[in-house]
Amino acid sequence: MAALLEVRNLAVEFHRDRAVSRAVNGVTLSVERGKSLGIVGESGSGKSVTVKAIMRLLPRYARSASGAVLLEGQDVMRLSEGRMRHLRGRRMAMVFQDPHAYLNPTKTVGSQLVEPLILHRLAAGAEAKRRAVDLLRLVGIPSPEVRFTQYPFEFSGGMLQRVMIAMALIADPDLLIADEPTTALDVTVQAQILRLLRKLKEDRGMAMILVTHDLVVAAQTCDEVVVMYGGTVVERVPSHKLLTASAHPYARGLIACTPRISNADTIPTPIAGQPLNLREPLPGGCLFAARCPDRVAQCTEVRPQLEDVAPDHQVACFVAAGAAKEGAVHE
Amino acid sequence: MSETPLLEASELTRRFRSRQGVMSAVDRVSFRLMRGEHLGIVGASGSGKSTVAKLVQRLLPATEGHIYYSGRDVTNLGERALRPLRRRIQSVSQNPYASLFPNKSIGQNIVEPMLLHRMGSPKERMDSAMRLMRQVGVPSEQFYAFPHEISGGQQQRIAIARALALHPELLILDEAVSSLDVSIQAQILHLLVELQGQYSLTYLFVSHNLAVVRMICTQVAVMFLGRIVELGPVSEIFSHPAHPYTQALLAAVPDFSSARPAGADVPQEVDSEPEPPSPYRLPSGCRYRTLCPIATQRCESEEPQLRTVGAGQHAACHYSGGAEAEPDPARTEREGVR
Amino acid sequence: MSMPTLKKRTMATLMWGRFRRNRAAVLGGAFVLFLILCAILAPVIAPYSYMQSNFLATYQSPSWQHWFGTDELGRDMLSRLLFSLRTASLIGFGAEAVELTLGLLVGAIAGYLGGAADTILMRVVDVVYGFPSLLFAIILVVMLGHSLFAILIAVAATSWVTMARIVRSQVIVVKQSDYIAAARGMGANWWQILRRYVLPNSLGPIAVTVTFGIPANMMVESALSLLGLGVQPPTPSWGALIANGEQAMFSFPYLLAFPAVTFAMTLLAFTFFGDGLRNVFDSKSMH
Amino acid sequence: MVRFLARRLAYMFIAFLCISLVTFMLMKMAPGSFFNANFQVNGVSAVAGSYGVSPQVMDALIKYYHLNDPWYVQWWYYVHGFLTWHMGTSFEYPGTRTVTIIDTAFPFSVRLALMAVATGVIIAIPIGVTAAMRENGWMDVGLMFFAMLGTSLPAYLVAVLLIVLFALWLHLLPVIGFTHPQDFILPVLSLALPMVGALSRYLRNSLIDSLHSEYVTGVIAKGGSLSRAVWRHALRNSLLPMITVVGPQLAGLMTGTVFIEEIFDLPGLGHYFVGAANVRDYPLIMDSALLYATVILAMNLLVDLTYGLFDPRIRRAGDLG
Repeated sequence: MAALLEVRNLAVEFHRDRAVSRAVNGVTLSVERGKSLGIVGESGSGKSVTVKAIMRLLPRYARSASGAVLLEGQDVMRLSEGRMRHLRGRRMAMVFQDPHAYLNPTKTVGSQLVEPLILHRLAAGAEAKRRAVDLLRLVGIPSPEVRFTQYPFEFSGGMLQRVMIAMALIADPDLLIADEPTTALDVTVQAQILRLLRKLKEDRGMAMILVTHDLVVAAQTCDEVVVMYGGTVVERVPSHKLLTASAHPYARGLIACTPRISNADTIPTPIAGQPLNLREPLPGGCLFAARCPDRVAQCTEVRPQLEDVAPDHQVACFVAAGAAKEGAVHE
Repeated sequence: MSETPLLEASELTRRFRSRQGVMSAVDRVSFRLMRGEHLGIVGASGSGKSTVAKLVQRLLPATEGHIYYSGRDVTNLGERALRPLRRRIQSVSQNPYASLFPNKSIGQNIVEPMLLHRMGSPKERMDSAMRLMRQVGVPSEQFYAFPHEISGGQQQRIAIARALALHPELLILDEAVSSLDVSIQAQILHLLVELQGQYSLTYLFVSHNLAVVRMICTQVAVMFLGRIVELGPVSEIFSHPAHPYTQALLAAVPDFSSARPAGADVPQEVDSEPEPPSPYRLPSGCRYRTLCPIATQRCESEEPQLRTVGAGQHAACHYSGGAEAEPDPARTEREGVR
Repeated sequence: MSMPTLKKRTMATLMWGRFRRNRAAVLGGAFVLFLILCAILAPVIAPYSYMQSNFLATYQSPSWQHWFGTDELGRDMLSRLLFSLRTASLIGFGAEAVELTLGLLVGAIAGYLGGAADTILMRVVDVVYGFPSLLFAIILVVMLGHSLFAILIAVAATSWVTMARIVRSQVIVVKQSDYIAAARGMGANWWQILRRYVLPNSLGPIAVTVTFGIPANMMVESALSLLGLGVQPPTPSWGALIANGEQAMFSFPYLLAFPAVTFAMTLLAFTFFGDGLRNVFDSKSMH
Repeated sequence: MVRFLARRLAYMFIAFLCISLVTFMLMKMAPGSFFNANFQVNGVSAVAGSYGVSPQVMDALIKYYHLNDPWYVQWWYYVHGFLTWHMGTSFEYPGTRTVTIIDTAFPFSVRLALMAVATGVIIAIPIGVTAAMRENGWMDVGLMFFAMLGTSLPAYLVAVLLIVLFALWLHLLPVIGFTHPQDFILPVLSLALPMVGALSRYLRNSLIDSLHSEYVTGVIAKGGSLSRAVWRHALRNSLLPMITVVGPQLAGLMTGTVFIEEIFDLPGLGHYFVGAANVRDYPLIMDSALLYATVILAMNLLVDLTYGLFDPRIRRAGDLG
């Protein structure tokens, strides 16, 4: 089955104040129709920049050095800005971390909610309002007619995030990208929003990308997960294997240091060292080599590429890939 | 119970007045914190947990109630009388960058509290600042780096080092690891455990992250809209939470054990978010009752008080644990009405 | 234990580094410095007396003897310009010093204490803010006489409220910041907090306001003298020179051009310098 | 909302009283008055003397102008006169009520100021928007350089420079006169250009802040264009704070016209005011000062009200209270 979205070797640099910051250094991933992909990583891993680059929402000082973003085979990085506008909101829509910041504070929620319909000439006036109100009801907002005329500041964070989700869905996109949609919310609300996202994805058969720093959230919400470090994908794994059978030392390290409520009597084992400084020239070999407990000589010389360790499971690590091959030979 | 608690809050209340009216950010909160114990305060945003931290640190005046430190009432001490006490209570806040002095280098930031309390000579102060830097894992060569030049994790280390410079007994950690990535968070948690042993510290740990509280603390207080709804030893509360709110809170935490197996469950219906009550217009009786799955008429008329429900475990619910747990006549009555 | 040799860095060095990159600001700053020197050294460097008339050399075009020409009384324009720079600087800096003192006092007290003190002081500021400032300056000069001191007071009388407002809002921002809470938690008393943390961290916007206030004061001074309400002749002032030049502009355009252009350049230099300062202190550029 | 308005109006009135009191005190404290300055200092007054004023007439005049009453009576006489719009007679122009002077001169100044503000805003908005949409491009840098020139030069200096350019070199526009529309071009431009500098810089910076803010990214993510984000969203939010800048600018212009009226010899109120101050024409000084103060206070109030009307947050809160 051909992927709906395919990203090949995407790289993004930021040039500012005569300094270069290498935010994304060769990301390859794909999502199929009706599937959901989680992108996890810590701050500075490039996960958020990657999805903003897919939507071409990066600020002007960002330079996409190389790579391709293919939406059903069409490279969106080569589209004119005018053609790109037809895709944004219509074929790919986005939900952001802080809904209060991503809505115009001086306009009613309703007027902003119908904007995609008007922009893409799908509906206007009463028809647009009817569809918006229906959608508000669908995402679980009580008395949607009243809510339609209210301003963003009259909503709680969780409520407003539902509005943002409705706004992303109103033009019926093929791909929904959610960038840390629950990070700013309380845990009880987070659980509700994640359930909502999963349900909407199933009902509408669209593809979804969920960006999060929380591995457990990704594992619970998505079909497949990619783990990012230093602007590269280090592992691509089916979500049911993420927490138990991940192969990359960084992914395993992340899992080990995630606090778990069920088994919290021991303090998690931290990953040694500091995160990569993307303002400095990148190391020649594996980006994680300096912090890696399994490092071998090869790691500091050659950058590992994603290799299959199992069907649907790829890792960019010499040691892990080697171990998998050995395992296969022994079998 | 003959030992004097290091910190005791008694019926502590803080009200804020605004355009919308008066609200109690903290409402009759009482707890005791023994030396060497670590109390975690958890709750959603707006539950008043950070206000409690500010109140016990005397950064905000309490509207009502008392704060005792080593048995001494410090609620109304003047700034001057408070000064020696401040040395013994230090804090680390959520946003290390905002709490470090922006016009001073990170080394000077650590020197600053010693300077204020006239500890040692300039040379001694600088030496101990460098020692602290190394202890929290920041190279002392970075003494003259400025807060905006180092990473968030490093900033938090410096904030901790600065708090330790006065050798406090009580360290208040207000969401101190919340803004950090997990790999850095784990490093800081290790550091906290290590320092606690070395300096024999007592922690008051405010956090919305229940898993982290479980790791660091011995006691936990769960807050909902300004009230403590459950209080007790971590082991008890996390294994069998008594209050419906605590139960909901624990159930919502994404956890490894509930990770989705392959080809997973699909939620059948979309639940709408029940709006928590406005702190300006609290419901009568129990303030959690509008969200509570087991609320009855009694909850509407009578505000539950904290009462013992297990070994050292207290909950403010009419129906948790103990003798009153069996169905109440009022409840059946309500169901009858429906 | 051995002390590693560390290179001491201060905030000032960081800021200078940032300021230096803004070429327009450096140029503006250099020009401001040059102007200050000229104003101080005017009696030494002026080739002629500013009041010595020479009826044999009236309306002379610029030449090697008189770089900027001479006026209707044969007075050397360069000398008069230098001395009017002196007048403008005295008023510009002097009035700014008054404004800064008053503004710091009122703004810091209102912002730091808050409550009733804040309400009362800010009501006073609001009232003064309602004053038609230029008219008020005119009344003051007419009533107090045309001495330098009277003009200085007239210029500063209403403009200090701008400073007071900026100081107040800055103090409030700083006061509410986490690091002040941290300082209180360390046991710093109010004086230590004010001196060690509030003031140093409020300095940026105040310095910027001062930099923009000085040319603004110069503008008021020259405007007053344009109306004939400035310092009394023969003491030269830009406004008077410009008014004078305007009358003869059709026949002797240099009489208007030199003072107008020097004045404009002075104001510009301050603006560019102030703009550079603002960029340095702008918290966003810190990251 | 009504309570807010009532409170603001009360403050405004108190401020008005304070201003009138201070102005009055200053006038009184100053050495010399219209009459004794003219009699005792100059011997024979140029103005009063020309009417052949005898001591008897002087007494009558002093009585007429309440000059021997206690100060607060005199003060109240001015304030009451102003508030009821029954103002007294000018000293310098005896027989002419200040109302008459104000009635002809003030609308002139107001018209000048309003034309300048309108011109300023109309020029500033496209400049600000253009610069913001090309942040740090050569267009932005160039426009902002000229805006900076505008902000750093006072109106009268701009006037002088414009005169040199248009009248002296190009012989395009008249310098003196106030009857034909083209007579107003230079005065209005002189007042408007410094304002264009300030406003366009302000607008550009505030627009850039908006353009960097998340909600503009939100609009783009929906499929909106940059210009839609600017015109439909960001500009609206930037105009709001710009009101706080325009208000004081307008108030400043009201007094700023003084210099322009002097340079172009226009019969505005500022022109009369300068004359009145020079000869201590108390009634005219008081009344025009009070008028200007009222305008400034009203302008400040208007700014606050507009702000409340535009910001839904304040508007909704107003509903509650």
